[in-house]
Amino acid sequence: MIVHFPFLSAILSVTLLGALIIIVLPENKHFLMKVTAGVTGFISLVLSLALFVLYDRSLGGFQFVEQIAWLPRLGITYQVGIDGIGLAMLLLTGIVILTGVLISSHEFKAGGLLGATGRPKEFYALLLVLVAGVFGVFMSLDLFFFFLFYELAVLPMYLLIGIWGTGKKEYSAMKLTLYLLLGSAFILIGILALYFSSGLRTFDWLVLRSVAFPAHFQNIVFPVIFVGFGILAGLWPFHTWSPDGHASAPSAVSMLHAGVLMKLGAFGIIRVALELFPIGAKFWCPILVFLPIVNIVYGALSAMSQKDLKYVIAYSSVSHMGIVLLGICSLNALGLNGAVFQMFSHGVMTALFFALVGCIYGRTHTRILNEMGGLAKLAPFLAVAFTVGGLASLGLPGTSGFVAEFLVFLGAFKAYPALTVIAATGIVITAIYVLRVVQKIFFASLNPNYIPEADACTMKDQFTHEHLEEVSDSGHKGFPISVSDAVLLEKIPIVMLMGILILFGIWPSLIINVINIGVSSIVQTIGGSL
Amino acid sequence: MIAIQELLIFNSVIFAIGIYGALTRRNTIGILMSIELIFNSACLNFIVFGKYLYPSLLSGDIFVLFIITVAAAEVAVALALLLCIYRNSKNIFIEKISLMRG
Amino acid sequence: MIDMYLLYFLMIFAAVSAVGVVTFRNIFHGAICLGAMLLGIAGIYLIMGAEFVFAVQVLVYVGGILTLILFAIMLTSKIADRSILQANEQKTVSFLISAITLFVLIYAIVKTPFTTVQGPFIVVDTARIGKSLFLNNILPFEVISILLLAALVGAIVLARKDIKK
Amino acid sequence: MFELTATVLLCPLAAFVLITFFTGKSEKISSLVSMVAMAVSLLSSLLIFALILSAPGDYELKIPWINILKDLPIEMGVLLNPVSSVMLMVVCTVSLFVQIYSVGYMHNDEGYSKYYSFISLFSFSMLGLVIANNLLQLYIFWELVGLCSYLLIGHWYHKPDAANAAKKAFVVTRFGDFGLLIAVIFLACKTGTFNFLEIERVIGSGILSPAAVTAVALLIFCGAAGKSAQFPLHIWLPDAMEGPTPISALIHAATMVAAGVYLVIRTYFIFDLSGTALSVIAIIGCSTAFMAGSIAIVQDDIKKVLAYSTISQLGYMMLALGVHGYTAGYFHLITHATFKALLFLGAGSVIHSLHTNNIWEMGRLFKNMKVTAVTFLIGGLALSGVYPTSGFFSKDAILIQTLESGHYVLFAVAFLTAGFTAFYMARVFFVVFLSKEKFSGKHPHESPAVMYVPLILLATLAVGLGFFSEGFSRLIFFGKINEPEHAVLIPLLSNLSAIGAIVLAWAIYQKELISAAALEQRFAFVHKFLKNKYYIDEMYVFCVKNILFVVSNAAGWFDRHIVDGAVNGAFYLTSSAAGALRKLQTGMVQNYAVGIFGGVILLWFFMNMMK
Repeated sequence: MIVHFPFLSAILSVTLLGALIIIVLPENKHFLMKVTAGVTGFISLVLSLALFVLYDRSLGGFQFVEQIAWLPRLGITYQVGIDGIGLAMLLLTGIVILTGVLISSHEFKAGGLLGATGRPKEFYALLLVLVAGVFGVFMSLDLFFFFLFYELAVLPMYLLIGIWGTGKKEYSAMKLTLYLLLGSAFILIGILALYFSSGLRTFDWLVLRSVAFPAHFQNIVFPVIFVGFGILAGLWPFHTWSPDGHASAPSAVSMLHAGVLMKLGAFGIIRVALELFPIGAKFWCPILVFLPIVNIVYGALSAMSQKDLKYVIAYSSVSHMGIVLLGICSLNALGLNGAVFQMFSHGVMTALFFALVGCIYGRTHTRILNEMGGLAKLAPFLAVAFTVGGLASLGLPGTSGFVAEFLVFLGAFKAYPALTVIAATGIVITAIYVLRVVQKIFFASLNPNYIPEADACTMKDQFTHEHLEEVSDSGHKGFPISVSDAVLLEKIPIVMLMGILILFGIWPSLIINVINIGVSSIVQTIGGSL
Repeated sequence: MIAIQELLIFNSVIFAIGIYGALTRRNTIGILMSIELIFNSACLNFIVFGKYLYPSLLSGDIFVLFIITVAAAEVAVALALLLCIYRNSKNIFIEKISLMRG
Repeated sequence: MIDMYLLYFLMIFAAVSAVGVVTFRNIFHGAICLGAMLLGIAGIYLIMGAEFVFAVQVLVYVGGILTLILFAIMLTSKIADRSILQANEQKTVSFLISAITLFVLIYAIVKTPFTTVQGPFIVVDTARIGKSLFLNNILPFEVISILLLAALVGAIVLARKDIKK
Repeated sequence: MFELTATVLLCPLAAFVLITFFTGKSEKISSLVSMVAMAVSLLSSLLIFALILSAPGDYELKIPWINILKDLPIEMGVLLNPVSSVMLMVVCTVSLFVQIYSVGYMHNDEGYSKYYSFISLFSFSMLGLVIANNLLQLYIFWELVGLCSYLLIGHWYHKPDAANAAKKAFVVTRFGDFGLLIAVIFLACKTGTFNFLEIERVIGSGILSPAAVTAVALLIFCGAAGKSAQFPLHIWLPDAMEGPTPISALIHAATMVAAGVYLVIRTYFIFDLSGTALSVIAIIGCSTAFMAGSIAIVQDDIKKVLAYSTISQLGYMMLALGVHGYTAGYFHLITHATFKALLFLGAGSVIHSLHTNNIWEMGRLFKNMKVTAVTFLIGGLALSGVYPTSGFFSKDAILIQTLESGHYVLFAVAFLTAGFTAFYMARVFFVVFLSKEKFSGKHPHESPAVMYVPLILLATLAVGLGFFSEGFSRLIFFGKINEPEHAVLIPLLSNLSAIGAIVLAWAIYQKELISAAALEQRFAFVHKFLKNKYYIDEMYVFCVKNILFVVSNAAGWFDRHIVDGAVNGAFYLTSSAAGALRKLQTGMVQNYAVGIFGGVILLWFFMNMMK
């Protein structure tokens, strides 16, 4: 079934239009801005869902292709289309942007995390521009536009972290931007090499895919592009921008960043490196596979030693992206399916995590694990949600994390048995640090820094000297903070993300069937074993 | 009538002295005065060339008139600036006004 | 012949005064030297037959600019104040640079063959200057008047006290 | 039959969903929902068992789950055969009894509904594990029961000990699961299927080298050892006693910890091919049994005694499986499930009435809690293997099997352990129920009927099950039917030793003919060693502290300082180069002027040279 409505351009223009409307809204209409951003996110999610439903599974390949010549003399065409992999990513982006907007709209309230900085207009406008870029990358079939959208997605991050971040935000924003631009430089080199060496003077991905580049050319360019995109995917040892960046960014930005933006890197590796350079991939993947292995184990170990909650989550992202890259490096159907599914699953999971971290941070005013404790009593909903996220993170069956990791390990084992065993130790370490975090925040006895909201007023007069001393001993000065459970505006996105994690954990075929359509064509291109 | 070279060399001397002053004076007014030296040497150069090479033309004189006018304007503005700086920082020593230091 | 000796004298006078301008530790003395130098140059103009320029030099430079400079000196600091005294900085480098510049210039002057017009200096009368200014050079003249106006306004704006404070 | 299976499986799941999302507010309805669901499951499982009994064999149902490769189907499914149908009954029975019991035990607990929802989830997961027709599904439910165990141990999450114990349980078993996961992946890659029956067929054809078979078997055993608390992964189980006592009975005595044994039984066709793997299992099982049995002697916490006893009995089961005692091991699993659940629930009853776990703060409870005391006695006798309780039949079958297989050392150790078992059970019984009163100011009372009725029912089972041993061995066997030997000597000997141990305990703790304190003095070293549980926990702490934490901190440090240091170094290099260059911009106009004129001069020289 081919539907002629230009869905893909519609998604792009809706997000950009949303950004535009927010920009022209009067400065003080905060509510309208939030509504606009929310509606934009919702429409893009609905459109992605529509695509997901309308995508013809029996036909496969790229569908909903739109083509407009843009600069014919240079071979640049505005060309978008979507295959199974892109579809999964589109859906993920839709989910994360909607939930991110909802979470941040709560944080913009007075006293919220973003309340002090304010400026919701610029925030939402930049957020939507970023998302437009992300959508664009996932659907571009022209390398020029691919790169353009890629940069469009990366650059607003600088402002979003630099302005609305916390902690050493300027440093983080700068580091992140420099790193990603370094990656972009690699990618640009790769794309230009493609453009000139093909002799066709075209950026058209579909055309370039049919070109058989000579082996030595592929062997030279593949690692360049792999590393270029790998930097965004958190590839070791180019990952250190991610902990700092994630730790400094506001929740919604962290969600988008770890949830979606890092996937751009992995997506780029599949779309550009793998599909255009099958020979290079076959040559390099057995060599480069060591890096994802390091990612997984070392990321998990590093996460264990962190004291700051956001750093734990950020390092766990590094570890989980390692699984994605391992799946890609395995070059077979199982591994690639697992990798894409892990991209999806980790995106949702990490969005959930960062949303929760934002909620927790907004309540406790600290992200240091040792300063929390026993919060499950005061915020049971957050505890449940965090536990679910944690379980998905450690790959518990019933959550999508398990299916993804299992498929990746299965695929990787076929290609690199011994290395996979090493990588799989990561799941044990993950269990250790995830449970440690859950325990430190939510379980054990309640930290005296925190009291239930209901007691806040009545207790204020009763604080004895000893109590205050006890409080100040634990690193908190002054009166205890009242902590409440999540409010509706936080609950909706969190429940959504949790539901998706569990739904796809129980019924992975729902999306894997689509992903597999995209993956099987790649596997055919590579000509690898199944 | 003396040779043109002698006058030109004299101008060069004044010019060089002016440069020396502009490079060494610490007092801003001193620098301004050194620049006046340079201006004067340039003016005289115009006159010299005009008189020796194209005696029938007036360009040299006219040029010098314009230069003197511009110099006057420049000095007026420069001294106003200087007073402004002095009011703000109670100082006109050049090394103290290094706001543009990187 | 007298002219020639006078010229030499004025040249030496002006050069010595110029040295005085850049070397006196007391800025006030330097300003006086500047006046002497300006007068010396004016004398040279006169001898070379540029009467109007001579007049302008004396009026504008000595009468205007020098007075302004003296005003500035006195406004910014008392004459006896230590801040008027000034030591020169980066003397060696500056001396080297100015010496080399001088050498370069002299080198160029000596090397260049000038085809000069012989004979005494032709005196330029003011009427010709006036005609030239208001006929041939009317546009630059008007432009420079605007420049002067702008400088005037600018100087006033800059130099006035800030009323808000 | 599969409809019945669906009922068995989905009832607890439905209960979980219902309680979590709808009835959480009302405690009564929650517990009722949970129990009704469990009762339906029990009935269905009984029907299934009856059907299987009428026509033994393998009944399989496959449902595709993920379709990626044609030659590696990923499925969910049901495999019904005597092994699984028996286990279904056991799980449903114990779960139902525990749920009924919990109505009394968890009365007035803050997280009552949560407790029931998790217990339903656990039942669902455990049943799913039992009926799994493939390794992947088994692994999935395997992890889910681990999760439930985590959640239920941490039921009182506000207690730091409970939170720690929950985490420890999950992480330690996770170590084992790692091995199982690798085994699953390895088998899937080598045989192209997850399905038990197909793996059996493929492996039977000799596709795997003996070394590979041994490796797979050991990896699977690794998972089993984690879940069934075998040495050296047993350390989580004693700590898991921080959870509510009924949970200890259900999860940490009867069902989940037996899952490891069940896993070995399910994949016995792999183990059967590798003598090495079997020997490893036997040795580890036997040493676990001995170690835990000896530790149990000196424990003061009634639940800890039972926990170590559980570990010891699980060791027995493993030993049995290691010496080809397939039937004996499985039978012991089932009898153990009943009498250990009984013992835990009995202990729970005591704890419920006295609010302490320490046996030295109890005493002479027989007077106040007759039902509990009698049922506990029956459980204890069963555990000690005294005729005619079920424990006698199952344990002696294991001993006989061990001896017959020619492992004399293992037999000797196991025999000694049987003596230990009787001794520590007798010690607990005497100290708690018969000796002098040691509590003061408390008024122990018999627990309510909801609590003692399950005790009585379980006691009946604990006694009665033994008489089904022959029928059992005809129904469940590996390869050929292992006709039970009617050996007389060994049962007699073991019974005598058990009775001897009981008498000894009676002499020490009841009549105090022999002073316990003096014995402790005499064997101070041994006592200390046992009291400290062989220092295994300390060793773990040492390893974790000195290896894992050090490595992780090193990784963290490396990342912050070396990897990031390189990045910051690049930053620093750039900025310091810029800083050095910046010095050129002094802000002193004259310096710039020097530059201008110097530049002019240089230009002039340069142009002159060009000429």
